[in-house]
Amino acid sequence: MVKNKKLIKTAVKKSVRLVRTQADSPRRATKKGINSIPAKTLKGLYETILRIRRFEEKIIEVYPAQDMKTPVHLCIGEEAIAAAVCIHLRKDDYIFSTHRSHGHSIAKGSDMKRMMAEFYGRKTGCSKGKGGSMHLCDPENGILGSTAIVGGGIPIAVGAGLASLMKGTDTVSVAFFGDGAMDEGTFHESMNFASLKKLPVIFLCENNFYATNSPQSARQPHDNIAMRAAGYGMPGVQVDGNDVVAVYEAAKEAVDRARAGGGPSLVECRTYRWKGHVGPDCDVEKGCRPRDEHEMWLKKCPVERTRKLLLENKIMSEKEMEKLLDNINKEMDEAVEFGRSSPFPDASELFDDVYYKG
Amino acid sequence: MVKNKKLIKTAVKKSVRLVRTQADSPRRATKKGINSIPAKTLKGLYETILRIRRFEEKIIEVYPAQDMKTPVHLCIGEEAIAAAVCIHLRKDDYIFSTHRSHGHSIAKGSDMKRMMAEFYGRKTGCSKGKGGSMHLCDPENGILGSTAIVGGGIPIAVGAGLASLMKGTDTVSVAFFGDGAMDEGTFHESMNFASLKKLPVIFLCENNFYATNSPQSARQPHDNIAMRAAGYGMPGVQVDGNDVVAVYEAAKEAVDRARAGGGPSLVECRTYRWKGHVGPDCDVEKGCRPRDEHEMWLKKCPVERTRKLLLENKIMSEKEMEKLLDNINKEMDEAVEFGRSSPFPDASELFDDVYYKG
Amino acid sequence: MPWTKVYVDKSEFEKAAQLQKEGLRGLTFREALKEATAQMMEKDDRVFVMGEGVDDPGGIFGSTQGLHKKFGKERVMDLPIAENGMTGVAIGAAMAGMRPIFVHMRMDFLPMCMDQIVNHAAKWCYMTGGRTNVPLVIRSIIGKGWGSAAQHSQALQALFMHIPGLKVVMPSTPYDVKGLMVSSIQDGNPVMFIEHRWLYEQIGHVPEEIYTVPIGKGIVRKQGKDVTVVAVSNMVYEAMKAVQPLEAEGIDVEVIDPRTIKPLDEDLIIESVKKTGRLVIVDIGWKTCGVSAEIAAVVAEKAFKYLKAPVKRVTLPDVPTPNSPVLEDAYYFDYKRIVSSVKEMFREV
Amino acid sequence: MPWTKVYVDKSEFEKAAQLQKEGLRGLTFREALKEATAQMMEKDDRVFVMGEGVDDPGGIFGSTQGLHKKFGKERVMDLPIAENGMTGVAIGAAMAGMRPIFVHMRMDFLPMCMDQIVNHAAKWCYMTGGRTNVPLVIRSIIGKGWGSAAQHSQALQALFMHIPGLKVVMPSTPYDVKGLMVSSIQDGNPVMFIEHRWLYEQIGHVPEEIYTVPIGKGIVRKQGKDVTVVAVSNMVYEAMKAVQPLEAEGIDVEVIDPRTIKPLDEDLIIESVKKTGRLVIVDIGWKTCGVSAEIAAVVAEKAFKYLKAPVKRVTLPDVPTPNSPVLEDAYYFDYKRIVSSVKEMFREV
Ligand SMILES: Cc1ncc(C[n+]2csc(CCOP(=O)(O)OP(=O)(O)O)c2C)c(N)n1
Ligand SMILES: Cc1ncc(C[n+]2csc(CCOP(=O)(O)OP(=O)(O)O)c2C)c(N)n1
Ligand SMILES: [Mg+2]
Ligand SMILES: [Mg+2]
Repeated sequence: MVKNKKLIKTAVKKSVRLVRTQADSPRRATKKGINSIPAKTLKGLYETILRIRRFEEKIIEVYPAQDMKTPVHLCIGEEAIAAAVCIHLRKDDYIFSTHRSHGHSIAKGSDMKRMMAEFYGRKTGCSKGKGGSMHLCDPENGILGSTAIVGGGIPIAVGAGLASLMKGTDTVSVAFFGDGAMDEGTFHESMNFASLKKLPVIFLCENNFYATNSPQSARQPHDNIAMRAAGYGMPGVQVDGNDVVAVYEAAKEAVDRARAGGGPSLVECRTYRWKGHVGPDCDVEKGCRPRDEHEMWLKKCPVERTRKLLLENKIMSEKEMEKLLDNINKEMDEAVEFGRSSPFPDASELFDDVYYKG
Repeated sequence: MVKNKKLIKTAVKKSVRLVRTQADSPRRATKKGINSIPAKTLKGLYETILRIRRFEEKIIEVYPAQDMKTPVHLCIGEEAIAAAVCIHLRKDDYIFSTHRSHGHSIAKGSDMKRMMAEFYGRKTGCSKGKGGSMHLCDPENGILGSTAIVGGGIPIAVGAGLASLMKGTDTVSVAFFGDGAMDEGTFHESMNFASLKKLPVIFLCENNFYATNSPQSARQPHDNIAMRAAGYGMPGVQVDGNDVVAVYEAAKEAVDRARAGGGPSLVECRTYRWKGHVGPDCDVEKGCRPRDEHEMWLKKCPVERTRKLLLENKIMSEKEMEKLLDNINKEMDEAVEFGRSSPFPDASELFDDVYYKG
Repeated sequence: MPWTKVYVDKSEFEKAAQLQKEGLRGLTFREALKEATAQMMEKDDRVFVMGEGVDDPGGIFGSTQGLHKKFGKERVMDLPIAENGMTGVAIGAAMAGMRPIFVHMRMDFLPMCMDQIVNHAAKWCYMTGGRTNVPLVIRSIIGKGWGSAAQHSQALQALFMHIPGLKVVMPSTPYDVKGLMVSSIQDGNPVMFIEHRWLYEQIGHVPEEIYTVPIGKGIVRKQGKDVTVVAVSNMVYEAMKAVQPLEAEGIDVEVIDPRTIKPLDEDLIIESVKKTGRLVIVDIGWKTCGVSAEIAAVVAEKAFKYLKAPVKRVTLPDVPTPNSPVLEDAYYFDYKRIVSSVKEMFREV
Repeated sequence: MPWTKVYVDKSEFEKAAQLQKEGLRGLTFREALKEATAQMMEKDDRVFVMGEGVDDPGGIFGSTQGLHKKFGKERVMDLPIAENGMTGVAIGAAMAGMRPIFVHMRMDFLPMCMDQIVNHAAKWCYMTGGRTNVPLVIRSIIGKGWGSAAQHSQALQALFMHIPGLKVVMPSTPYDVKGLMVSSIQDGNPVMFIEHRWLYEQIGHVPEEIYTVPIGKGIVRKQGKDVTVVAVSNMVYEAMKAVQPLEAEGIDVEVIDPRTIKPLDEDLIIESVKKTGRLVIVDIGWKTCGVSAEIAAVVAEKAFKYLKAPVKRVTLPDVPTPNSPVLEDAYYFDYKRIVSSVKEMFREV
């Protein structure tokens, strides 16, 4: 009945094969990877990962007091990505994040005091208490803001990339987004435009296989996000997002390429969210996700993996690590203290900042 | 500096190569194509192509009288596609079209009298004079309406495909759209969803290389639309849209697959618009497009090519063709006459049909 | 009549339980909504639910909870996060014979699909001269509080009220939410079905059988002779709470719940203003070009000569939603604002 | 003063030419718009134009014609047809230091990018506590006639007027379109810049140098004492045409052109109504929840006691735009409807 069945079949098979291959073997760190990264950098990576973890855990600790009145989207389990991407960025490079932005902000160097103050709705917050946890900003640090509309930040990141090009600077722009955001048309429009104009943009997809509680399989015909890049004539790469060296390498390539004028890339980092979509609880109990899947990922803990890596390679000692943890814990206490003790905005400030006054 | 440069380079090259290959050789008709199509079908194809051509030429003829007060988007030069796609469709199959929908409607079997009446804003028009040239409909014939919002009709076509599946019928749904519509996020969202649910949908892109006067190169990083399919895990095929047999074959595959439950396909038909984006004039004079490009395409006239094909293969004689033309010309006169002489709606009808009254 | 009754608080809730013994059936807003959906799905094969997370254990704040177990995931369909495309899909399915109910957890996501709602769903029947129609219900939920901030708290009903071809309903009671959902599914036109999250726990009398509440008909929640208070959605409850404090001041309030804001039951409002000569409009959205503007304008046009005092609008200020609890307190309002606004009105004259 | 002058028709045009001899400079609306754009691009590197077809030989009905030859295609940038994404790009570029002007040939395409406009551009400054801002001008053109029908004729200004954080300007004269474009580019906030296609040929005095017209300030186009007619965009011309016929009936009209509808110059309107006691609002959009509703509501709230008669709204009916010329005639209106509405108002009292 169908004449060119063969041709089509090949086409189908090809695309399916492409999916399988890439999906089954996300790129891991190269053998020489760890050796080619300076010890100081590796230490820095571990420090950031740990800082993010402890920040999120601190929120879990204080949240029950019910005085942090903002929805929190924790990134525990995904910390390696933010750390390994942002380490390649300069202060004047841009990142744009989502509802799940704590890790990115910390990795980019935001002041955790002002972040916590924001969560507590204080005047000293990074967004003066107006934005809350989903709208962090730190303009001096390349964070012009975050948006909680899924897919909404991707084109904005592309716009910042366009500005770099037009201004003749060599800053790059990173769009962090989830697998859910790839469902949105803005992903397509952004990829197309960035590729067309060869913009210095990194499309950094944190594929944690869920959008809220919708598994990727309920939203996409296959789970390979990196392969979407080819259609846009853009390089795409898939890495194990819990492997800090793998992410470091992939991000370095993408950032270097963008900075050198080589255009955008799509980097898919496969990872997993440990906690519920929003709030400090784990939602496995509610039947949102299979328990064994969750447990499997707990074993891939990016903190533990990085720790082991550094110990094995003698980059850091147990003792140094303990000291680091102590310091970080102190930072957290200070941040919460700062947030909790800062003044609230005055009610009259409600009307400020609707318009920029120049 | 960049460690895995090789890997990335290969990725880039690969995708670029893919583009080149496919772009340079859009699929043409298979050798045996013409022989495997019944003579009656071939005649039908020619008849439809000619009818569309004459319909559009009739508009050019009558438009200067300024009593056809609706913007017209002519499809001269692109007629083979509508004919060769719709010939595979049943009355209860759906098509969804765009601002450039005359050809699709005719090929699906719409009454040209009611179309012309619509253009003349008459009560007897297919949309009772309310829609005009951009909003043709013929519900009994599977045309539930057309939209002039670029990319707007694609998801609607997918929705009709979903309805087929839910109702358990084997009707298919064709989304006609241009290369411009592929810029829109709705394309991405529609492709993703149709592939996810394996819907009986044919994504039929008429790539005429322009959106209004924007060349594809100002909007997309490469000109290969078919290759976008792979990212969605969907078969994609690119054909010479002015080769009626090639389109016939590709469309047959896609329609058969969809009807048999094999899911959606993307079919890119490469073609060219002879006239201006809107209105009866040719806009080459205005500097909108290179003259030699235009002339090159005039030589690929689908009417002429089909005519030659049929003559060479002795499917139709010159004489039969002349007679056919006469008949068609008569149809056109009748259609215009019907449109021009039909009554206008009453002014009070302005307020009808805002809501469906059941 | 029990179905016009608004139960404002806990104690009323208990009274309702009492009523149950008297043969009335107490159901929450959430349960009534789910019941309407389930019953219509049972009755009519064409009805199905689509939306991000409709089959989630949480089930859209409980309003679709478990429906996928009963009807299968094909008829209670989780979706990609692609609001515009999926609205197009819903429109296409609707025109091709289905009756989709598209659910959005937050109204803030509707700007994503404005094009399909405004340019397609709303106009399709007209553009085809009435030869096709789009029987589509789009549910969306308005949130509030806990630092949800600017992108997760919006009440955008006015945007849809402006568009010809749409119907917009904002039920406030369990009885109405069921009846209006049934009407919306049966209507044959695109209906924006807007629910405030804070209504979900409200309880009221809800008959078990399928029944309808007419789209386009408002209702007098409490009769009064001194001032007409038109309140939408959850503001109906705040208006009811304002009744007694105002009575204590000697002001007899008439409370009107339009239930549908497009088409708006203008006659009901005008008749009331003819009687009271005073109008206060309470909306949960922004002021400028909002629902309250339209109602004020209608009265300024059609009942001007009965007005004894300036019209008053009690709405959110024209400001994006802030995060800080202090600013939220300044942003949102409750019955006290209604009380003070009404009192002010009487002082002024 | 020449820059407040509205030239209604051909003969006025000729008078304008005369004025030119007197040292005034006659320019069309289209030319003034293009001049403002070009001058700002020359002055400020950060300014650039983006939009589908901005480098087309037609140049957006002439308003960007040839600019790409002068400034290059990088600064007069053709775009993919991807309104939402490209608005996001514009927002990102704006925040990162550029000053984009995004042009849409038809306002009907804006629902495509509602999300980026409403959820992002409008709120970003607020969400970041004023630490960032979005200096973005979004131009869009309202069409009309020749069977453009439901998806190619819309005047959606009310949708944007409803949203806090946006500014919305609707210039009517060549002088204003230049001055307001300069102000919009310099404003630092997202400005919806809305032009009616039928204004493009209007001529008026336009100084050569860069100047500003303040956003948020309306203007009295003609003073009068009997009735205030507030008219927006091209309706200003229709209102001016209504002046004489009404004068012949002994009615002295005051014509107000708000120029900006958000922020709205409420004071100007209220002051006028205090004087005239009567208000007619003329808008080119739909009635329900439209610009006219807001203006009516403001007056019903703040100038009630000065009103001698019901407010009147002269707008499009709440119907999608039809194709047929007969239906278009019934749909659209001109100065005659203004005349009859005003006369009716005086008859009624
Ligand atoms: C446009 C839009 N639709 C829906 C939502 C509701 N929502 C918030 S987060 C989320 C899931 C996002 O998933 P993903 O992008 O994978 O990010 P993750 O939460 O997994 O990090 C959804 C659906 C939203 N915020 N915006
Ligand atoms: C959302 C939207 N944006 C812009 C337009 C204006 N417009 C009308 S047709 C067109 C070009 C469409 O190009 P394509 O899809 O390739 O179809 P073609 O006209 O070439 O057949 C544009 C930009 C529109 N109608 N809708
Ligand atoms: Mg995810
Ligand atoms: Mg095209």
